[in-house]
Amino acid sequence: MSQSAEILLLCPILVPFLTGVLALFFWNNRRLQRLISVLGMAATLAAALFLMRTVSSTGIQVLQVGNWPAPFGITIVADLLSAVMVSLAAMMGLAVTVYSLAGMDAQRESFGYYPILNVLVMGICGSFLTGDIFNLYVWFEVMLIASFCLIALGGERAQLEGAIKYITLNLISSAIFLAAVGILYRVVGTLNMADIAVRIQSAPGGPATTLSIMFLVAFGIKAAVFPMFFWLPASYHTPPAVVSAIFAGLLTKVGIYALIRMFTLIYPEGAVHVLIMVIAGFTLVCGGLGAIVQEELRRILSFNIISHIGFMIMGLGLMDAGHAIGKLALTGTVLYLIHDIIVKTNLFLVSGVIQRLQGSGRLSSLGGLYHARPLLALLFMIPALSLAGVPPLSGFWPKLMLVRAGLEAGRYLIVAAALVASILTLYSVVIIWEQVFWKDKPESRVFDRSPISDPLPRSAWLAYLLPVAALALCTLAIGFWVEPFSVLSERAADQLLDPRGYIDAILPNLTEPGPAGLKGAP
Amino acid sequence: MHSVILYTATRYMLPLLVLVSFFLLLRGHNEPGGGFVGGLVAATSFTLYALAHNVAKARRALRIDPRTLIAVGLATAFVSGLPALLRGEPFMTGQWTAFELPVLGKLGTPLLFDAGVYQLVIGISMMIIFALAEED
Amino acid sequence: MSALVGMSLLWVLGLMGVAVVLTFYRLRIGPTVADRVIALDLLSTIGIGIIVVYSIETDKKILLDAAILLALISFVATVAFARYLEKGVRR
Amino acid sequence: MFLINMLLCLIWVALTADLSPANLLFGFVAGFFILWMMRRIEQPSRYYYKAGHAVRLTLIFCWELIKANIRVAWDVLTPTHYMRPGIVAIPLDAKTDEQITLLANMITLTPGTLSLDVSEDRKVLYIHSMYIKDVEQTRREIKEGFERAVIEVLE
Amino acid sequence: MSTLLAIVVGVLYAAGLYMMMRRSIIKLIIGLALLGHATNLLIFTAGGLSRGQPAFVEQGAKLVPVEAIADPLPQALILTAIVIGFGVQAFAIVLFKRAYQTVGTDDLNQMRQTDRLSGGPGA
Amino acid sequence: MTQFVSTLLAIIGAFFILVAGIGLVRMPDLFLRMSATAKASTFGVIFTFGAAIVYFQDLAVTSRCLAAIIFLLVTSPVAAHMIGRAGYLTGAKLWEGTVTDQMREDYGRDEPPGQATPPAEPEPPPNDDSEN
Amino acid sequence: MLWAVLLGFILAIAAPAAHRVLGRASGWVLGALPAGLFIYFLRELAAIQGGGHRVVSHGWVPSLGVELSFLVDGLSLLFALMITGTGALVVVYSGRYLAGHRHLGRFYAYLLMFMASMLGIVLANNIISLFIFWELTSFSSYLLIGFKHDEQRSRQAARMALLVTGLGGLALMAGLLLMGQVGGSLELSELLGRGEELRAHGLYGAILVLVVLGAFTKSAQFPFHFWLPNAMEAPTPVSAYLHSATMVKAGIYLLARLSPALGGTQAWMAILTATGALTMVLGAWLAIQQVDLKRLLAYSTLAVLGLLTMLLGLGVEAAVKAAVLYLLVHSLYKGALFLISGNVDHATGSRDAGELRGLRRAMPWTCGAALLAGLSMAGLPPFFGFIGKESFYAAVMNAPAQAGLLVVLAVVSMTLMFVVAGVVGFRIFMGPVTGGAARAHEAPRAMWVAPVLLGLLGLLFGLFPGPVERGLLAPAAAAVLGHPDVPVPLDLALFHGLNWELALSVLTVAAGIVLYRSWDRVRAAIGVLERLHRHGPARWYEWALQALDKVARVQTLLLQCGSLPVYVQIVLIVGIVAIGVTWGAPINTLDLTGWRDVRLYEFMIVLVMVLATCEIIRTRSRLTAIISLGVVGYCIALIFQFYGAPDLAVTQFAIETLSVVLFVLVLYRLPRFARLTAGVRRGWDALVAVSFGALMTGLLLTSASKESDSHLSRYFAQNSVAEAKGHNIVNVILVDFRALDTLGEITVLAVAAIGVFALLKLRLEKARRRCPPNAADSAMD
Ligand code: NA
Ligand code: NA
Repeated sequence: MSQSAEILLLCPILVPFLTGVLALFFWNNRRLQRLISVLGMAATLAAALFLMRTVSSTGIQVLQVGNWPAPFGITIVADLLSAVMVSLAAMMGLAVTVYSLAGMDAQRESFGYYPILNVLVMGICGSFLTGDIFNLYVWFEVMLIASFCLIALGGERAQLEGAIKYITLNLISSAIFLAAVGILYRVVGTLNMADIAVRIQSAPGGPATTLSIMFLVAFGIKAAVFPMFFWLPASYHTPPAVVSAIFAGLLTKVGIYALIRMFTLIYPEGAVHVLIMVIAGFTLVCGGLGAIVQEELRRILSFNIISHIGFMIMGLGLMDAGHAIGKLALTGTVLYLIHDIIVKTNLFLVSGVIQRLQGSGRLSSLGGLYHARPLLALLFMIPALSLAGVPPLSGFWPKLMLVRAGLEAGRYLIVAAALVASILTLYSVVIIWEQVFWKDKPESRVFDRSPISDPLPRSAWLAYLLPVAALALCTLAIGFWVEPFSVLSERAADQLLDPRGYIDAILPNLTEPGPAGLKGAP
Repeated sequence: MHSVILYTATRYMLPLLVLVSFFLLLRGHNEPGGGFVGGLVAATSFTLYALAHNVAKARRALRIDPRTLIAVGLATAFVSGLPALLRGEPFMTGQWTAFELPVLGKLGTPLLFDAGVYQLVIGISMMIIFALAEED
Repeated sequence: MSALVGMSLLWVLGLMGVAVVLTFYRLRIGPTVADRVIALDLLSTIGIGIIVVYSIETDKKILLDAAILLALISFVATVAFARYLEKGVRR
Repeated sequence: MFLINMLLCLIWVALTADLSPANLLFGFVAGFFILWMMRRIEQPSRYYYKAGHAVRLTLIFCWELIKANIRVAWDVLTPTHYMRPGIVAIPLDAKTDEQITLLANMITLTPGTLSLDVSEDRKVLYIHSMYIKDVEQTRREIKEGFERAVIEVLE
Repeated sequence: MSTLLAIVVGVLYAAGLYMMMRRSIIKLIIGLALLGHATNLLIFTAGGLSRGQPAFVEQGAKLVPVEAIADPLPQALILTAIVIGFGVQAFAIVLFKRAYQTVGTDDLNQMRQTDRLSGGPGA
Repeated sequence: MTQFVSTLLAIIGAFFILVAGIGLVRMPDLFLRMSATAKASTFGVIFTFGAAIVYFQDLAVTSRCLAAIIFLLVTSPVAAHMIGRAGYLTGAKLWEGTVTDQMREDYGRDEPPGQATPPAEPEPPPNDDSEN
Repeated sequence: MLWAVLLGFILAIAAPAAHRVLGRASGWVLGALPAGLFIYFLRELAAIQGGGHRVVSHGWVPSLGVELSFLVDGLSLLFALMITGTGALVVVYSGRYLAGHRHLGRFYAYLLMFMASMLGIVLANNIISLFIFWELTSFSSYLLIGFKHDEQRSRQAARMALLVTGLGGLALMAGLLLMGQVGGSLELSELLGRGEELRAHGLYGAILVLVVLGAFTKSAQFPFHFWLPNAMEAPTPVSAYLHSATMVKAGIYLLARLSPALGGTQAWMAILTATGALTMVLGAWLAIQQVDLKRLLAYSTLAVLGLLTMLLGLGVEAAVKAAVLYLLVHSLYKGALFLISGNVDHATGSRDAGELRGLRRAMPWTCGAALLAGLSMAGLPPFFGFIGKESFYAAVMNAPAQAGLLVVLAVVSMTLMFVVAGVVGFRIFMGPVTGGAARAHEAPRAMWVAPVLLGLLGLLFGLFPGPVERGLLAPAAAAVLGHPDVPVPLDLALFHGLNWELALSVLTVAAGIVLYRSWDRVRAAIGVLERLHRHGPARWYEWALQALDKVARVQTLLLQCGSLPVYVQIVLIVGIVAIGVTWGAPINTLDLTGWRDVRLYEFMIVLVMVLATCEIIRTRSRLTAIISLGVVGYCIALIFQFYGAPDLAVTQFAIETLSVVLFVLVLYRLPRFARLTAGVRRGWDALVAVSFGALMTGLLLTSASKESDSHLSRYFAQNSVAEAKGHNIVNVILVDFRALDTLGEITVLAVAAIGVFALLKLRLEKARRRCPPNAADSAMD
């Protein structure tokens, strides 16, 4: 593999890192920090897209960091799923950074917002790219600590209350994950995920199964599935909207990514998939029900995040229903990931604009934006309808695949749950639409602060709308021009369903499982 | 409350502890120690100094702003991975000098990496502890 | 190393272990925080001793370093506690 | 300044257990670097190295240490307490911080006695002693034993 | 010893989690610390115990037989975990302190503002 | 031979450490506990370091052990002083057999030594612990 | 064909801009597109004269088998013509009706989008495409119903329509997918030929129910009919177009289209006929209760939708013919009548049929149109409605089952419809001028052209049914009957001789006249039904929503209760149950041999560690807890030291010390321990915690029995010095073998420190905080 490809593999991790460090150097120069961050994110995105192209054209890319051969050093590896996820992460990073130019207050900016944001993206990209399970833990922690900081940055009461719950539950998840890694090492004697996949076959039953459950619980908490999602609705609406936006788009997705990786590569079969399916069903319905009783913009969206996680892991749960169905389901999951990351981020960004315009996120005190801001209304409606799966927007296609896979697999209950969740999402979106856009703005009560009267400066409006519009365009593009995305997802699903390719790319010397192929030397 | 005894003892312990921390850093590749422990010992010594005297004096003793130390540490660790790229090897492949130094043995990029860790650990510990101690 | 020496060192370690338990007893009963802090201080001192004897017992001199390090830093915790206690009084 | 530097250099060499010239040089550079780092804290006071006094002090100290340890051990291990503890204020002749600190530490290190505090004006040292026959005698023992030796060494 | 340590790990987990289920914020912090200890010890125990055989190559030697040393990899993992845990815990401690100061109580059950449901979706 | 010397030193060290442990439990007040024990333990540890010096007979070990000993000799009395003072200030009770307390008037403590009734701690500041 | 569908969407996007440019003429100009399409479809119709069908396919998402393929046959063209024809008229009409409205541009956009989607439904050959267009009609209908969005009633009606049709849509999606799965294709042209397989398959029942659910919600069949009258909140052109002529017929279209594939079974017949008949009678009955013109028309539309469903359910050739015929009949007269009601509303500001009289003078053109349409609706010769009614009676009399009952119901319904026709087409225009009629004036030309045209068509087709029958209806009926290439002659005529149908017609007219004359009294007399209906499905919908809200609220309060301890506990219980259930390790796999090598001092250390842990839990002093925590940490470090990990030990010592300092520094600010929970709760918590701990112990013991595989360590032991130049293997792993971990780790530390710094130093200015009492609000910058 060429060196440029190797460098490319590390870019999504190292470029944000370097950007963060540079921003740290220029702690007192906000302007420069902004510039560096925007440029850094753009570079990350470029590298990520380039990486995706490389993976798409020449197959799985592998890098042995430090030139130590595969099971011994740390492997950085990009298959299509990883490349897609990294590209999306970089894209959201760029969108959010541009949005931050207007949507982030000066005080937070001068207390390390940009360095931390960059580190967050670094951690997320690292999680997507690593081929080593302990390294995955490390990237999780990088991401987590950055998210802890971002969620608490500013130190307002709601932020702190939310952060406590967020941190505590995520730390429990980390502890379980770490413990599972420790025992896994004992059981299979390796940390490289491909190597684990090979070796765990000779250590079935007993601890191996239990470990799969521990991973399920640990990643489940991070992915915010039923009944372990409490941290998410408790905290996502508390930081500035732009922070919620990147959280909404990416954090739970890392958990889902880990679940996918774990249960396609290491545990491709077993009873766990049934459990995942049950969890998916409850997640779909509970999240949806939660969404319709909230009355604050971002809280509604938070519950929708949970609900839609159900869709993604539903595909994972359907994986064991035969190859064709499994492929359709996983394709749906991958496409749903693509769609969901873009749409969720965008919705939170829009909610930030709304909040900025009207000074509140409560439905009861919002209104009239259909008249006042038709463009904003359109930019909300596109991701919102996509969220609800209205065809032919981006949310429809993966849902179609998943429902079809569920029907073909004969798992009608999960299909029912998915459909119920869809209608609940639609309901919640309709509520937002009616309250925020259609309804007239209620007379502000005497004791209410009046909405911010200062009109947005043009540059700020641009910084707000540019990323929002760009993401909305992506949604439309995926919706109307779904074929390339569908094919991409399908190829990713193919790679997931046949882990041999992944394993062979990482452990080329491994002719048969066992100690024979372990005599590697640098 | 001030204590002459602590104050005086600390004045003499600080250089010694920093020296030890240095020592731990440099020989960590061959014996127990390394950037983490070294950094932690140095951090402990400045913490002690802050407890015995006050944060302002400890800041002066450290000379470098913790935040800068963090940035430099991260940058050092990062830079240590780069030489490999020049030789067409993967990021972070260790590069070593041909000659050997006493104590250190061969010089190499992993040592540079560890030095970055060392600076960073001092930086973060002091950033946290100074900020906390200044709360009072 | 002769078996007798090895045996004796194990007994030495055992004695130190007993001292640890005794010290913990004081930590447990207090009565004041200062008592507990001395107990902690003593525990770390005994820890140093244990590490030294243990490194002799195993004939591994690199294990000694931990003892030296503990000697260097455990003091800081004690100072911190003392500062805390005094601060509480001054207010 | 140079002395401290040399001292640090020596400690370095001792720590690394390597007497080669290169290591000496490295130790010196390291020591210099550390001193440079510390430069701003305060000016080091002058050093007078009085070897004889120091040896004497060390001997006194060691003797006291052993003697007192055994005495305390006896008291600890036997069922009855022979103690007559109390807190005594000792007026100080020692002036510099170093003298006071060294004195206080030595008192503390000899079991049975414990330096509790130095008054704000640095004129009085409060010690806790386990065996007080007579307050004045306790004072005298300290002043004529440790304090004189300490002052002589660190003058 | 592994059996004993396994039990200790269990005790640490139980104690840490019990503390985390208290309503007091300090107990929560302490619980988190115990949880970290438990996990580290768990990895250590799981990694296999070998008494008095540190993972070093003798000076002058080129290599060491793997049977003669404790497994170094779990140690490296734990070291990483300890340090990460320290960073996270330091942040958590300060955050919880700020939360206590801002909210004015250390009772976690009184910190449910962000989960409160109020009113319905406007009809 | 050196092994036996070293073992002997270790035994002496362990003996003093044990004494310190027993003293900590047996001694009736904070200051006596400190006087009797913290130093005994330092003394004991110094012996064990001596044992190591004798056992390994290695320049590196010797120099490090000496450095540690010197360091202990500096830190342990300072630590004792800090805790002692803090203990006194937070109102640790003096044993009833205490003959004199010349710090009392200077530090404004009101109860005479050896009185059994006073509370274990002074009025705790709002953020202090309640002790059992 | 693709462009025929897509043009509508493109024009929809351009419509707001076009409206801005064109101003008042926009209606005429934009109406040209549907008109042009109408002509285009007429030409298509000519192409399939004498039978035949055509499939046009364009690739879209080949990987999913989704194509933009279109099926052109009699049925789809019948609908396409109705859609474009009425569409053109309605667009032109709207241009005047909403002239000056600030959002007229958007209105055009929605209307054109709807039209295009509707065309998509009726033309689609791919069932996924069909579904996509289906949903788009629901959505555009939502926007159109809620067009007057500042009124809450509009918003509610829009939401109701969307939720009901959305629910049906999802069912339809499942049904269509199942059908595709069973039939092995997503193309209608294929599926229609596989009716046998479909009907024989075990999933037929599910498919039928799901598809029918979709169709019924869209076509407002009982019990989903309630959204339609409420949808009358929409501007009148919308009601005319969507809610009478086209969208509500989408369900009918679907049933007609799928009847070759799914129809003909007992279940199909029972469900469709029963529901259709019920809807028909109910709609007609409720219609004459109304005084609001639009609601009157809406309920009568329900009746017709029921009628059509019933006919399709019967499935016999006569019924299909009647259905196809009545479809067209209804579109013509009902579209006209809606537009007329719009004119009246526009002119008088009122739609109260009970009050308005005598409009004929003020609004001659409208009145004329109303007479034409009303007569057709009343089923009087020589209007097209008469032929439709005759044909309907014929079909019902030939029903395969329950013919007698159906005839009675049909006559009753038709009689009631006669009354409606009388009220809307006659009553309000005749008699003395009353109420708002005094202010009335004739509507502008653009607004009376459409109804007049439609009314005239009704007359024209009545007089000369031949061309329309041969050209349009016969191919359509053929398509419904499953042989699109063989047209089915309908044999339409005004007079077939003296037969039962005629008799029933006479009966209908007679009864209708009687009823019409006593409309006011009848209304009062049968008010009981209206009152009963108030507790009907609309109320069920409300109940359902309320129940949903309640359930959602309860589950959210239960799960998202806000108490962190509860959250922790739930997560733990999940973990315990999940791990415990799958563990299933028999107790004898536990490796308990690890006792033997315990040394005394090790035991002491471990003992102290356990005791210190207990002390942490037991103590009520913060400092004691911190000290004990330090003890635990130091003891762990000692264990590391004993078992060959000096690096770990030193790090643990150093970190533990720093942590203690940290705790102590923070402690100033923290409160003392308080015991806040009751004893029972503590016991339960302890049980949970101990269970988890026991599981971890067990897991450790189970895995400890495994022989560990040390191939990684072997590699490290061999290469540490040789390749990585370091003797301390652990350190070499950290800075070389696994340096990337360490890079991540120091990043964690750096961020943690920055976070701590920011937490301690950053105090947001008070002035920038907004709405402090509210958590969510104060979170925004
Ligand atoms: Na964590
Ligand atoms: Na998320």
